[in-house]
Amino acid sequence: MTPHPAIELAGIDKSFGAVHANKNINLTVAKGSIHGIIGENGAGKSTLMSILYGFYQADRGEIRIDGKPITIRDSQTAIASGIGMVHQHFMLVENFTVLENVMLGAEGGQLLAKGVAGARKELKRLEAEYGLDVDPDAIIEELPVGKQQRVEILKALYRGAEILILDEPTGVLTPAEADHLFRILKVLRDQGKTILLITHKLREIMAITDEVSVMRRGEMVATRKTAETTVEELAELMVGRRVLLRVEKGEAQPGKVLLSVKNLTVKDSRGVTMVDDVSFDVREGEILGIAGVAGNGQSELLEAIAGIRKPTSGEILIDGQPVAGLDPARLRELGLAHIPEDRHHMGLVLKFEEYENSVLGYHRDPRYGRGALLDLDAIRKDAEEKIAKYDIRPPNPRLKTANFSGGNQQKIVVAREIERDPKMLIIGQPTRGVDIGAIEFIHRRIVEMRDAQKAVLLVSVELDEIRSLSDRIIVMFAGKVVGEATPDAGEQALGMMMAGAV
Amino acid sequence: MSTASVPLPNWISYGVLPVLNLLVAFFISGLVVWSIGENPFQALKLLIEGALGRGEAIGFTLFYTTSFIFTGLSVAVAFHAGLFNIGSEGQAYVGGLGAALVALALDHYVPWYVTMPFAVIGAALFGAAWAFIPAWLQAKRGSHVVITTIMFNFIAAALMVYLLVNVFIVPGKMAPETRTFLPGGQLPKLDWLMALFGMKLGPAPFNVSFIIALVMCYLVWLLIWRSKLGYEMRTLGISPSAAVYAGIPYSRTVIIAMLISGGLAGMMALNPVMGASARLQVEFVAGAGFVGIAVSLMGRSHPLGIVFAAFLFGILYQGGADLSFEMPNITREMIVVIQGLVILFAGALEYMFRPAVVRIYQTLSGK
Amino acid sequence: MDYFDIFVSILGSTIRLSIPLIFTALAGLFSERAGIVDIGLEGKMLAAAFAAACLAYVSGSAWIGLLGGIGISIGFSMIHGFASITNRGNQIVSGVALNFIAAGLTIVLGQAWFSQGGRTPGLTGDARFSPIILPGADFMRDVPIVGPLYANVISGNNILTYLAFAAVPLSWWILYRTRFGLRLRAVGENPAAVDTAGISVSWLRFRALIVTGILGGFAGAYLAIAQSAAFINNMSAGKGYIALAALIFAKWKPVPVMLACLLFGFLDAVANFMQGKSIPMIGEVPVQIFQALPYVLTCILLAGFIGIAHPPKAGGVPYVKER
Amino acid sequence: AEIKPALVYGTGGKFDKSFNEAAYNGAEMYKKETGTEYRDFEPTSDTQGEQAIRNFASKGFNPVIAVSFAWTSAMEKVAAEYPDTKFVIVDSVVELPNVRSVVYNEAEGSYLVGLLAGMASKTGKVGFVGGMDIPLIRKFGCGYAQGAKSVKSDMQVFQNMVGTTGAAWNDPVRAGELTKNQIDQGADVIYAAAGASGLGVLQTAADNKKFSIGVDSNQNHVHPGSVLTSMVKRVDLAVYNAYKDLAEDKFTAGVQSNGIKDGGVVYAVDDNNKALITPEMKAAADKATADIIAGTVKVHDYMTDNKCPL
Ligand SMILES: Nc1ncnc2c1ncn2[C@@H]1O[C@H](COP(=O)(O)OP(=O)(O)OP(=O)(O)O)[C@@H](O)[C@H]1O
Ligand SMILES: Nc1ncnc2c1ncn2[C@@H]1O[C@H](COP(=O)(O)OP(=O)(O)OP(=O)(O)O)[C@@H](O)[C@H]1O
Ligand SMILES: [Mg+2]
Ligand SMILES: [Mg+2]
Repeated sequence: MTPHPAIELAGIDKSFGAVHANKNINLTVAKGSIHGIIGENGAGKSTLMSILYGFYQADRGEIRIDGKPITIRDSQTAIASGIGMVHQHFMLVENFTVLENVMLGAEGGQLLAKGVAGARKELKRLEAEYGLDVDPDAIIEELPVGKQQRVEILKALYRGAEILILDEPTGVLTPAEADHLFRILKVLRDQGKTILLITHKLREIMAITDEVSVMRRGEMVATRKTAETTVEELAELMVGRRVLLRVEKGEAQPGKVLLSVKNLTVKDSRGVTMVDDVSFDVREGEILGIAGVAGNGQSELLEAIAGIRKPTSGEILIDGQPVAGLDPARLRELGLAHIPEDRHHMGLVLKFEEYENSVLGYHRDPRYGRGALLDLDAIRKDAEEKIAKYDIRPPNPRLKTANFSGGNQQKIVVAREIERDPKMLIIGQPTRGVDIGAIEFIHRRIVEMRDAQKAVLLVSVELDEIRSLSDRIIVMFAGKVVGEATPDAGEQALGMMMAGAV
Repeated sequence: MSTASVPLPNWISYGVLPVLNLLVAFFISGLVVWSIGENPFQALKLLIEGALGRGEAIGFTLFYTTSFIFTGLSVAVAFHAGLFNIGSEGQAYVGGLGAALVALALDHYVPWYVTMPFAVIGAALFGAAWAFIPAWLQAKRGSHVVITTIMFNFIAAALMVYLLVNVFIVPGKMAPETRTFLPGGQLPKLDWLMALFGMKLGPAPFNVSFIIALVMCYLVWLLIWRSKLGYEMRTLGISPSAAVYAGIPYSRTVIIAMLISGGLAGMMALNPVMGASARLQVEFVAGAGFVGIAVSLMGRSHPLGIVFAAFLFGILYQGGADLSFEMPNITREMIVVIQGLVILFAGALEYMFRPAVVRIYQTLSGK
Repeated sequence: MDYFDIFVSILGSTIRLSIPLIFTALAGLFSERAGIVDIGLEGKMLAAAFAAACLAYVSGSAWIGLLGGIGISIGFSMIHGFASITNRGNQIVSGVALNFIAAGLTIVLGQAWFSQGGRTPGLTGDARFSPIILPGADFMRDVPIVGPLYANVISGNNILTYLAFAAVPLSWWILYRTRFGLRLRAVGENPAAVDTAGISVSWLRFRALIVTGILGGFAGAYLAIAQSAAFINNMSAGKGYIALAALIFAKWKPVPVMLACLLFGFLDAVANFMQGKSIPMIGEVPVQIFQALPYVLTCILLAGFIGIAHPPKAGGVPYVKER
Repeated sequence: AEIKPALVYGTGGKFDKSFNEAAYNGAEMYKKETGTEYRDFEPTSDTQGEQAIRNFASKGFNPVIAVSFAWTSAMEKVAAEYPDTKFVIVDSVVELPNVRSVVYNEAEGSYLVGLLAGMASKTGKVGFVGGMDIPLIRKFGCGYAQGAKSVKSDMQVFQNMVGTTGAAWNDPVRAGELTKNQIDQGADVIYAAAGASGLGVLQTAADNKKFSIGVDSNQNHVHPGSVLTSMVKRVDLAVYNAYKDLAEDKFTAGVQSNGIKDGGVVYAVDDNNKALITPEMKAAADKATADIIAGTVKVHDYMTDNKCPL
C-alpha cells in the first residue's frame, strides 16, 4: 500500500474582487517532507495557504488530506484535520501571556482553571522535545519577534498539528535564528510531520526543502525536487524570464555632505529604544544603503529623518542646518523627498483619485494653486505628465488609486517624489510588492538621481537590492549601526553583521 | 467571490444604494405605523400633504430644511476630517446665544441687513467656541470627540438654561427666554420668494437664513473639494497616517475642522432665533443638531446631497407635525424613529445591499 | 442634621443613582472588551426601561417586566451586531441610530398604548421591585455609626441593587476565569488570532453582545420598575453616556467600573443635595453647575488627566478578512 | 351657538393624573353634558405647541384652549393671526382682545395644604418639591411655606426644584431622589408641584411611609393613605366654562383670576384621605379659608415681587 500524500490540492481558485489571487492550483505534498513554495510578492502564496488553513474559502477546487477529500470551512476544521499554521503576520494577542495564547481555542473545558495545568505540562514537554523554550507567563508584546514566532509554532504543535505551514517565517529572523528554526523543522520532519514552507529566499529553499513549488501571478508554474534544481532555474521560474539583478551604473561622484545624522536616538510610544545612537553622513551624488533584518530600527530611523517621528535625542542636519523635530512639510521645503516603505498607509490615500495623490505633501505648493484654493487643472495636467513619463497604467488621473496595481501605485509615489527635483531622497523598501519590470524602472530612476548629484538614503530588507544599488552600505542591528561595508562585501559577511554577530 | 472591491458606477453608489437604504427605513417606519393600528399609506398621504400641500406648509418645510442644512453641513465637514461631531445640537444652542446677543445689541439702532452679518458672525463664533474644547481634547489629548461632544451638549443645555433663567429672562414673564427682538434683530421672511412660485407663505417662518444656508453649501463645497485646507481635511479623514507623511498637522486640522463644523452648527440658530421666534428660547434647537447626523449620512456628506436630505427631513418634520395632528395616535416622535432608521440604514448598514446590487449589476452589464 | 446623617443620606442616594450606571457600564464592558464599541447603551437602557414597565404593568409582575426589558435590550444588541458584525458597518453610527430609535419608539408606542404623554401607567405592588428591609434594620438603626449605615444604606434597597453589586464579581469571574472570557478578551484585541484558533469571531462577538443585552436590560428595568414606578420619556437622560465614560475611566475592568460608577452616582447625589444650599465662602451655587458637573468631569477623565486609558485594540474596527 | 372646541395640553400628556388630566376632565364633562365633540392634542415637545394651536385655529376650531404657560408666546402669535377665533390660555397671561387668560391663586391653595402639612408633621419639618424652576412654581412653594409656618413659626420647610427646563416636569426619578433627601433630613410631609415628576414624589413618600401632597388634580387616590391631600386647581372648570361661555355667547376675554373665594383652588378630601385629616386639621383649614376670604390673612403671592417674605 502506498501511503497517501499528506496534502493534495486540485483546481483551487480564489478571487478577491478583481484580483485573481489563485488560478486553478494543483499541488501534492508527500507525508514527512519539507515542501517549499516560492513566488514573488503577490503571487498568491499566502492566499493558497490560508485556504488550506480554512481562513479563506476557495471559490472552486478540492482539498484532500491523507487521501480523504474534505471541505475546510473554517480554521477549526483545519485544526481538527491536523493542520497548523504560522502566519506571515503573527496571530497573537499581544497583551496576553504565552500560556493564554497557546490555550486560546484549545482551553480544554468551560473553565480555565482545569486547562491551565495541563497546558503548562504540555508546553514543558514540547520545549524539551524540540528545544522550543519560552516562558509561559511572559507577555507577548514584551517578547522579541523570534520568541513570538516560537509561540506560534507551539500553538500549532499544542493542537497536535501533523501538517505545519510556515508563511515566510524567516523574514523577521536573523540568519542565526533562522538556522535554529530550520533545525527545529528538521526534527519535526524526522518525526513524520509534514511541513509547508513559504519563503522568498532561495538559499533557504535549497538548504532545507525536499521539494519546491513555484507560483507566479496566481498560478502554480512548476514543482521540482530540490536536489534536481538550481537557484537560477527557480529564479527564472518565479519571474517568468531571466533575471538581471545587477543594476547598470557608473562610478559614484560623491560631493559634499548633504544629510548628516549625529547620535540619533528614537524611542517608540512605549518608550522602547528603536534607534540607538546612530550616526552617518550621506553625500551628494552617492547612495547610502542601510541593510538589516526587518524591525531593527530602520523604519524608525527613516521616519525620524522624514520628520514623522520625533527623535529623543541627537541631531539631523541638512546642509549643515539642524532639522530634527521639523515637520514633514517643512522638510519638503528644504528639499527632502521621501518614498515611504508602506505606500498603502503613508505614500498614498487609496480612496483618492490618482491626481490627488500626485500632489500629496506638495499640495500647498504655489504651483498647485495660489491662496486658499487648489488649481485642479494645473494638478491634473501635472499628473498626466507624470503618468506619461513613468508609464503609469492605466493612464487615467481620475481613476481611484486603489484600482491601480501595486507596481503602478509605487510608480505614482516615486514619480511624485522624484519629479519635485529634491536635493535629497530617502527611500524605504522601494520595490516591495512590485513586479520585475517596475523594479528595473524604479532602480534606474534612483541611480539617475544619484547621477544628478542628489543624496540618496536607501533602506531595504532585500540584501540584493541594497548591494546592487548602494555605493556604501551600513548595517543596522537592534537599533544600532553595527558595521559599514562596500557593495562588493560578501553576503556572508553582511549576513553576520545583520545578525549582530560582529 | 467577494464583492467588496468591485467598483460600481457613481449613479449606483450615490443614487441607487442610498435610495434603497432609505426605502427600507421607510418600510420599517410603515410597519411601526401599522403596528399601532394606523394605515401607513394614509399616514404617508397625510404627511406629504401636510408638508407640501399648501404654500404655508411648504414654508414650514423649508424652514425646517434650512436648519437641517446648517446642521447637516456641520456634521459633514467634521466627517470629512474623520471626526464624528455629535455636538451640533449643543453648538447650535450656544450659537443661538451669539446670534441673540448681536440682535439684542443692535436691533434698536440698525435695520436687519446691518444686523445680519454680525449675527452670522456671532452665531458662528459662539458655535465654534463650543466646539473648540472637544476639538482641543481630541487633538491634544486623544479624548474621543464623539463622547466629549455629547457631554458638551449636556453642558450647553445647563449653561443656556442658567443664562436664560438668571440673566436674560424678562422680569415678570414665566418662560425663560429673552425679550422679543425688534425688526432690526429679525430676519425677514421670504414671502417674495414664495410669491415667485405663486404661493402664499402665510405665517410660516421661512426666512432669509435659507439663503445663508445655500451660500454655506457652496462655501462648504468649495472648502472640501477645492481648497487646500479641504484637501488636508479629507486626507486626514481617510488616512491619518498618510496625513502625517504629507506633513498635514493633525491638531491644527482637527481643531480647524471642528471649529468650522461648530460654526456651521451655530449658524443654524439664525433660523429659529432671528428668523422665527425673534427671541432666544430654551431648547430652541429641538433636535435639529441630531437630525444633522442623519442628513449628513444620507446626503453622503456632500452639500448637494445634504440639501436633498435636509429637504426630506423638512418634509418629515412639517408633514409629521400635521400627521400627528390628524392621527393623534401617531406622535411626532415617529420622526425620531424614522431618523434613527435612516441613520441605521443609510449609515451603519450602508453596504447591506451592495453585494446584491453588485450581482445584479454584473448580470445586467454582462460581466 | 449632623454631618454623619448627611453622609449617610448622600451615600444611600449614591447607591440608588449608581445602579443603572453599574449595570450599563458592565454591559458596555462586555461589548467593548469583545471589540464592539457601544455608544448605543443609552438606547438599550431606555428601550429596556420601556419594555419592563409595559410588561410589568400588563402582567403585574416585576420579574416578567425584567425579562421583557432584557429581551428588548438583547434585541437592540442583535441589531447592533447585525449592523456592525455581520455587515461591518460603523459601530458608532449604528449605536447612535439605535439611541434615536429607542428615544422615538418608546414615546410613539407609549403614547399610542397609554396616552400619558409617552409615559406608562404607574406600577404598584408586585409589578415593581420594592425596597427590601434587611433583617434587623429597624433594630440596628439606633446603634451609632454602623446602625444608620446598615439601616439606610445597606438595607432598604431593592433586589436589583444587590444584583448589580453581585454582577461585578461575576463579570470579573466570567472575564478572567472562563473560556468564554478568555476568548472574549482575545477577540477584542486581535480577532484574527481568534479566527485562526478556529473560533468564530462573529458568533463570539454576538454572544458578547447578548451579555451586553442582558445587563442593559437590568439597567433599564431598574430605572423603570425599581427606582421609579413607571416609564417616563427619555428617562435614561444620558446615563448611557456617563456609563460609557465610567467604563473608559475604569480602563475596561469590572471592579474599577463599579468604583467609577459610584463616583458618578456620588456626584449626582451631591448635586441633588446641594441644590438650594449655600456653600461656605461661595454662597449658593447655581444648580446648573452641579447638573453639568458629571459631564464636565467625564470630559476631564476622558482627557486622560487622570491616566491614559488604552481601549481594546480591535475596538471600533469591523473584522474583515478580505481587504 | 354651535361651537367647535379644541384643547391643547401641556407636554405632560393627557393622563398625567394632574394638571392636564384636569383639563381633559373639563372637556369630557362638557362633552357628556352637551354632546359636543371636541378635538384635543398632546404635544410631546415644546416646539409642537405653536403648530397645534395654529392648526386648530386655521381649521376653524373655536374656542382653542391651551393649558400650560409653555404656550404663552405661541398663543401671543397665533391669537394675533386669528383675531376672530377665541382663545383661552391657562396659567399665563396673554393680553389680546380675543384671549381669555385663566390664572389661579396657587399661593392661597398652597397656603392651605401647607397648613395641613404643618399640622400633620411630627418632626416639625416639611418639604416642597417643585418641577421647573419658574416664578409660578416658586409661588406654590412660597404659599406652602407660609401655610406651614402659620402652624409653628419655627417649622422647617425644605424646598427643591427638579430642574430648569421643560424636562423637569417629566423626571420622577430626580424628584424621588430630592424627596428622599428631604425625608433623610427629617421631612415627613412633602408637597409636590411638579407635574408628572410629582408622581416620583408621591411614590417615594409612600415607599418611605411618609405623607405627600398632590397637586392640580385630586391625587389622593394615587397612594391612598400616603397622600395627605391634594391642592386642586379647577382647570376642569376653566375648560368647561370656556366652552360653555362661548356656546352661550357669554365669552369674555381678559384675565380671570381664581382664588379660594371663587372655588378655583381647593384642598381635596375624599374617601382616600378622610382618615388622615383630623377634625382639628379640618377646623384649622376652614378657619384659614374664611380668614383668607375675609382678608384677615394675606397670603403673599411670590409673583408680585419675585420675593418670598420668610
Ligand atoms: N484579503 C485580501 N483581500 C483582497 N486582496 C487580497 C487579500 N489578500 C491577498 N490579496 C491579493 O491577492 C494577491 C495575492 O496575495 P498573497 O498575499 O497571497 O500573495 P503572496 O504571494 O503571499 O505575497 P507576499 O510574498 O507579499 O506575501 C495580491 O494581489 C493581493 O493584493
Ligand atoms: N484593491 C483593489 N480594488 C480594485 N481593483 C484592484 C485592487 N487591487 C488590484 N486591482 C485591480 O486588479 C488588477 C491586478 O492587480 P495586481 O496587483 O495583481 O496587478 P499586477 O498584475 O501584479 O500588477 P503590477 O505588476 O503592477 O504589480 C490591477 O490592475 C487593478 O486594476
Ligand atoms: Mg504572503
Ligand atoms: Mg502586483
